[in-house]
Amino acid sequence: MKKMLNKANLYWLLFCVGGYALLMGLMSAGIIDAVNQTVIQTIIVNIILAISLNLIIGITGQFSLGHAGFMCVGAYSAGVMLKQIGGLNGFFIGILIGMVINAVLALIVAIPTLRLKGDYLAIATLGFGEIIRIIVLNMDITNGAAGLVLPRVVDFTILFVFMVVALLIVVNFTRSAAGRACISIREDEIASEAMGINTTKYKVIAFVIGALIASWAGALYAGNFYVINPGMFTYSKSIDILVIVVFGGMGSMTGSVISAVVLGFINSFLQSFSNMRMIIYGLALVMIMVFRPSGLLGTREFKFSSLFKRFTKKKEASQ
Amino acid sequence: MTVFFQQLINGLSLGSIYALIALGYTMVYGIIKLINFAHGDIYMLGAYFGFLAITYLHVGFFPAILISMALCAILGVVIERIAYKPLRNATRIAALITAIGVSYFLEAGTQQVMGTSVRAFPQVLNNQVFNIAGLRITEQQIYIFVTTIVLMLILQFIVKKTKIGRAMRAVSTDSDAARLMGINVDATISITFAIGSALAGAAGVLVGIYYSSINPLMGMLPGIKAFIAAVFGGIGIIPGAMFGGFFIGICEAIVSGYGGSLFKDAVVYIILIVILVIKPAGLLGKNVKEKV
Amino acid sequence: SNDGGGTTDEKVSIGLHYELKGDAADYGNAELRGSQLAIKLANENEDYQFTYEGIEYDNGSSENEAITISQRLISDGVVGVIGPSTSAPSAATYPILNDAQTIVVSPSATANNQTLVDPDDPNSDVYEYVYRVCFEDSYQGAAMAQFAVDTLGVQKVAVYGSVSSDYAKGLNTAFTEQLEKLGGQVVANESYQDGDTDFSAVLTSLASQEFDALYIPGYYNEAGLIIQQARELGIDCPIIGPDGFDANTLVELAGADNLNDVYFTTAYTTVDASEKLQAFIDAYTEEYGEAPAMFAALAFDATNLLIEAIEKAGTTDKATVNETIANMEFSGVTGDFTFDETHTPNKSVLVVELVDGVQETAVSVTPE
Amino acid sequence: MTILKVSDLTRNFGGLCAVNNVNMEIDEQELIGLIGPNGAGKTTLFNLLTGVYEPSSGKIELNVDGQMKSIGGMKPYAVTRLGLARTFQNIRLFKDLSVLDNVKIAMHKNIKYGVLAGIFRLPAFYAEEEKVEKEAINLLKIVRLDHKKDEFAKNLPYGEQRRLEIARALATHPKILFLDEPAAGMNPQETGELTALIHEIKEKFKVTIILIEHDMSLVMSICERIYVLDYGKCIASGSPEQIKNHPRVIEAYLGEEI
Amino acid sequence: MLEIKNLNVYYGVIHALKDVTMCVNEGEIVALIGANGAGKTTLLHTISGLIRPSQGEILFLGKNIVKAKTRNIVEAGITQVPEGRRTFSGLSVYENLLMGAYLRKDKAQIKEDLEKVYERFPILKERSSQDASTLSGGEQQMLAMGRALMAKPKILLLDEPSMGLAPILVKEIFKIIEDIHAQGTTVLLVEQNARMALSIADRAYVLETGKIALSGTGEELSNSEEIQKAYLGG
Ligand SMILES: Nc1ncnc2c1ncn2[C@@H]1O[C@H](COP(=O)(O)OP(=O)(O)OP(=O)(O)O)[C@@H](O)[C@H]1O
Ligand SMILES: Nc1ncnc2c1ncn2[C@@H]1O[C@H](COP(=O)(O)OP(=O)(O)OP(=O)(O)O)[C@@H](O)[C@H]1O
Ligand SMILES: [Mg+2]
Ligand SMILES: [Mg+2]
Repeated sequence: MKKMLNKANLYWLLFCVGGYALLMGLMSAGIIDAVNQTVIQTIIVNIILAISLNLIIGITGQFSLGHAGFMCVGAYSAGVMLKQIGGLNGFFIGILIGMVINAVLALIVAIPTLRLKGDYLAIATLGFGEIIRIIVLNMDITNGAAGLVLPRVVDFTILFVFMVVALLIVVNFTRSAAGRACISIREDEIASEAMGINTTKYKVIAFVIGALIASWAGALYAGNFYVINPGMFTYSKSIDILVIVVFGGMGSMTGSVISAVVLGFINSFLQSFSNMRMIIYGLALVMIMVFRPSGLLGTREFKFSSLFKRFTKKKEASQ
Repeated sequence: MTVFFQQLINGLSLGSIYALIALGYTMVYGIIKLINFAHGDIYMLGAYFGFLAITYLHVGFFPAILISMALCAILGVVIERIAYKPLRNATRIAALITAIGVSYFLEAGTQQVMGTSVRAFPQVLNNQVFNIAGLRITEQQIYIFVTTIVLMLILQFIVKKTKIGRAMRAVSTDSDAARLMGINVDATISITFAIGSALAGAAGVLVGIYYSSINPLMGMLPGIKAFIAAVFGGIGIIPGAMFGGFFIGICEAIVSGYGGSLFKDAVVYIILIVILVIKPAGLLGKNVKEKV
Repeated sequence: SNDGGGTTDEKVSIGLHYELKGDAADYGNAELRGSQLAIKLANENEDYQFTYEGIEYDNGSSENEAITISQRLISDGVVGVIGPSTSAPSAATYPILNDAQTIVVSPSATANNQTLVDPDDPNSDVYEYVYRVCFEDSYQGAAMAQFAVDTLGVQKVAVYGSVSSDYAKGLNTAFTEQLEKLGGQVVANESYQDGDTDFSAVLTSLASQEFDALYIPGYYNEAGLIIQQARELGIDCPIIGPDGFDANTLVELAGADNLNDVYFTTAYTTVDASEKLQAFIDAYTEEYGEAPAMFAALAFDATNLLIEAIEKAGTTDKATVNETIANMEFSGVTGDFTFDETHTPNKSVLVVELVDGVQETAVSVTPE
Repeated sequence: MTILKVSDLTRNFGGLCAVNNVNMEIDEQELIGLIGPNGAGKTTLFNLLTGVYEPSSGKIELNVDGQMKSIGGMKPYAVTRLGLARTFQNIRLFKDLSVLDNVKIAMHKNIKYGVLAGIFRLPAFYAEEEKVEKEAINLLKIVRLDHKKDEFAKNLPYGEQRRLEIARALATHPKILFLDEPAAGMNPQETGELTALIHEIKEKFKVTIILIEHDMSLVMSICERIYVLDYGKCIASGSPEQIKNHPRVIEAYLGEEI
Repeated sequence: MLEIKNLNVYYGVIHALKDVTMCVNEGEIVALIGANGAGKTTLLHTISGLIRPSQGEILFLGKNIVKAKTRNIVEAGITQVPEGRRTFSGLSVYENLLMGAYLRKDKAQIKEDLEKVYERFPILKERSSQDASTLSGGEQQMLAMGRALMAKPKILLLDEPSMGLAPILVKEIFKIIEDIHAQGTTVLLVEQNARMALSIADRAYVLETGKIALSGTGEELSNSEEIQKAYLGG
């Protein structure tokens, strides 16, 4: 128990609770307006997506372009249950169903395709994501291309809690023996196997955890943003998530968080440029990557301790 | 049975288009291992360059295609210098993100400059229809098919048999060692991009003529299909890209020709996955286990 | 200062919330022009008391963006919003604008029950502040079936529609239902994706089947190519479609020669143009150098509807303006109409025939 | 007691027979040298023994708790779990990870908490992690790298990387340790240090060691027995003295004088 | 022929070469020895223009080449056989050899030189159509040397040519180096195998953590006690 309350964990706990209280306060005081509230909601969903993909791509080194498919399953499970049962009950039942479906699907994809490497894996997973979407597009219960129009049942608190839980799971996972195994697969699969690590097993575990968390993101999206349709879950969505991950720094969870925040606000800021928006966004992506090729944080994590170190160093220097 | 063969022809001509785009794509990939997501958009711009040349300069088919190829080559080189070169020592996935940025920029930029609407491509090639044994083949289909094969052969020749092709391959395996041989690595990569992009330009014009319709987002779908075709055939392998393109085209045609149009993409993906599981390096790829 | 024809200095803001980039950009941009023209003309109108200003945003054809843009528009203090063009962003937009009691007039969100809080439940409440000036998919789908059976004498129909849009899906369902009700039959149901350009495989297989008409629920970008390829493959039966056919692009893509025996449902036609319509066409052509198509006309009407209501109410108070709209009799370039209880216009459906690519006749059809 | 037995092992690559009917029998705690010209198939033999390649034919048996168990064609991780560990001819460290993490990863098979315990930070997690850290540092001390535990592996000089690879292999608790050209690229002095280290490891961990090396000063000074491969075939085996004077070995490998 | 003056090279903050001054005269074999990480490869890379020094001069035949591009340096007559061979996989042996003559335009002459290389390394002729990556280590080393010879260098820079080779091949490689030298090519040889290197070198330098620590004739250094202890394991 004592060990759990070490300094770093305490800082993060404070940061989460403090962050929540602060955002809540600013929202109810109206200092964060409706637009920015929506931006924050989008960012939270993107954070969950990004860290779940980061676990697969950044930590385990498996290039997957099918993440939108898992999000799609999560969104539709929650959406259909919201329609059938309604309310938060329906929503949570939907999440559970989504997780079950995704776990099964992830296993079905992972076991044969994770033998593939690099771009071959990317294409196989992309194809898989598209297959999910096409199935959803052709089902009755999902209402086909028209999609589902849904009531908003999710609030900021639910979003925040899911985000924190997702972060905890992913971060704790990466800092355990299993996470180290995944990282070693990314670094050198042959050496990793020679060190006694069942690489297939850990790839599958990472893939399944990623898929499950992605399904939360889908559900939260459905419960928060009024409408879902298959057109939202094409491979371009997978690529959007990939952009967040790479931009933040592959393998860096705090990087993904910061990147989702930065890109979310850049996007929101660009809205006032009306139809120049996408042009500027494209240029911005190029520029950012050219100047920071390994992403905002590289593979490093943002650490309070290093911040303090830097801070105290500066102080010392100034004294 | 006639219908089946007709569908085969339909598929082959659709596949030729995927193949045409995939050729340039796979070549660039083969040399610098970059997934050039903007390749489809260069193809789109190729179509627009051809369109503008025909509409405003009133040129015919061949000048139009040459103009388009030249402009696309320049564009490809410029993009490479600005967006990809600074990332040569970064991870491949970082370069992929810039490629996506370039793609957004080209798409939105073209929407801005040329308008968002579909343009009808001027018909500068006549299109005679041949009926052979009950099968319908158009002159344009033959054009596209033959162009694809010829370009594949030319590319293969350039990469495998010429000095510049050897330099390209040398750069792709070890750029520092290539430098020690006196190879100008930057120039070699630029030439690779120029050739790949010029091919995309040619594809753009041919497709414009074939379907008589172009729009700023026309590169998205074929771009991704070309990527799939390239992977399917064994990425970096030039004939592989062609076969991959043919395969996808024929698959789509047969599936939708026999009532499965709703699921045509799903079927293509399923076959793709199955084949990759059996042959993890693609159809023509050699499954070399890394030597340790 | 008084730079327009308005009589007060008060600038009234109208939100123009469109798909300017992305998949649906073609429709959004056409509508943006229609709206801009309406605002320009209103500001030149001496009789109007207010000066209007359009606040433009691009939702990039994304539902998620549509939400923040709606919120921006609310905080920008608009009286009403015109847009979005397509159904999905619209569905994400309405609850927000409606909650903020901001009027929405949609030019082209045609999905069935789109203006209801729960579109799956026909008995659910209507959004109090949401209107549209286009008719519902089911309405024109049914009308086309009616026309096909009654006028064209069609029994067997092949349907080749888009899978990517709810528009096509709604049309298809309504068309099939009505056709079967009238004793006809859908003998083949095929689909394409928006953005496809090669339709030869499906058309080849259709060419070997027997049917009396080909129904293409979808937009002109693909329909134009389908018609061209179908005609080349020797499918020479009547080709029928929805208002998505209405654009010059259709003629450019299909080729005028191939556009014979082609019929589509619409609310907007240049056949026997009224004075009002002609004035719009002239003004639009002068402004943008090309003739307007349906989307521009619908947006023009939607914008004018809001402006007229504000003028008529004489105030920018949103509740008052809203009440005015609900009871208004509007006369626009896409017809004269009032709103029913679902805030959808009571408009008659016209079926237009194309001869050599030119709109030749327009007859009014009401589904039974 | 025999710990590893190889019978009639063969591996073909296309038309090339890289390992051809090789037989070996190795006792517990022996120190074996494997030499032969470039391309003779030494590394390939290692790859077969450690599961990287599947044998085309032949048998590999490992003594597991007193029983001879066939391990040919097993996955590398499974082989490692049974007690075989290796280093690579071309260094394959986890370059972008810290020295300490490199060792910790290799201790994977002995970690006794599951994925869920890791995610939910159950007490088992903390207890095991502490143990792992301690042992890892101990291992680093043995190869004299403990002062560099937080350095990225790629930033170590070449010789230290080689030592780290050995530490990493030891972390899997091997019964047999395979070293592929551990002294390549080292100068004579460094090679001398390495020789001492290998001795030390053998004594301390009671492991069997099989090493490939072209540096005869190392091979001849520490190996108890030597096998010589040429064109995939085992052309000689025996004590260093016997090998040094074996005419076929001199002809194919050593050259006239040594 | 090659003169290096006060050369300083940094990798970020690492000071890899510190004020290195040395020279190679025409017709010499000069050996450069030193421990791992001493900066030997760095020096060769700097000469070939792959790395830019922060300070110092490199004069080749009297011309400063510090700022020249690699291909101009190659053209001027400096060719390197890089550490670890680095033959081009995916290219056949024949194609690899042609890459060596990349900057040359004299087709007939190239063909003649190709025959000469084949004569020197008969095994390469046997394997001429085989993918270079499938060669054994020793064959790859010969290929790398053959490739460099195809450039017709005035001076050949060799980076640890004996690394990872069987003893019999080590001897052979050194014989070949002497042979190439005998036919008029100047050689700068970087080696870990100090004994062999010193035995064929006219002169030698010892590099220690980026600095030239010692220099002298091959014989002088072989007999120096310091060297004996540190590099010859004696
Ligand atoms: N994966 C592979 N595919 C094809 N050929 C291979 C493969 N691995 C090894 N070979 C070939 O097998 C032969 C033996 O190679 P191996 O690496 O075992 O040699 P080695 O004895 O370790 O030589 P060295 O001392 O140079 O390392 C070589 O000819 C090599 O080219
Ligand atoms: N790209 C690089 N980035 C940072 N440091 C480097 C880089 N390359 C080399 N170094 C460092 O510079 C120093 C000199 O390295 P160099 O490779 O020149 O040594 P060397 O004498 O050739 O060693 P070896 O005998 O191992 O080949 C070493 O400390 C090395 O770690
Ligand atoms: Mg070996
Ligand atoms: Mg070196």
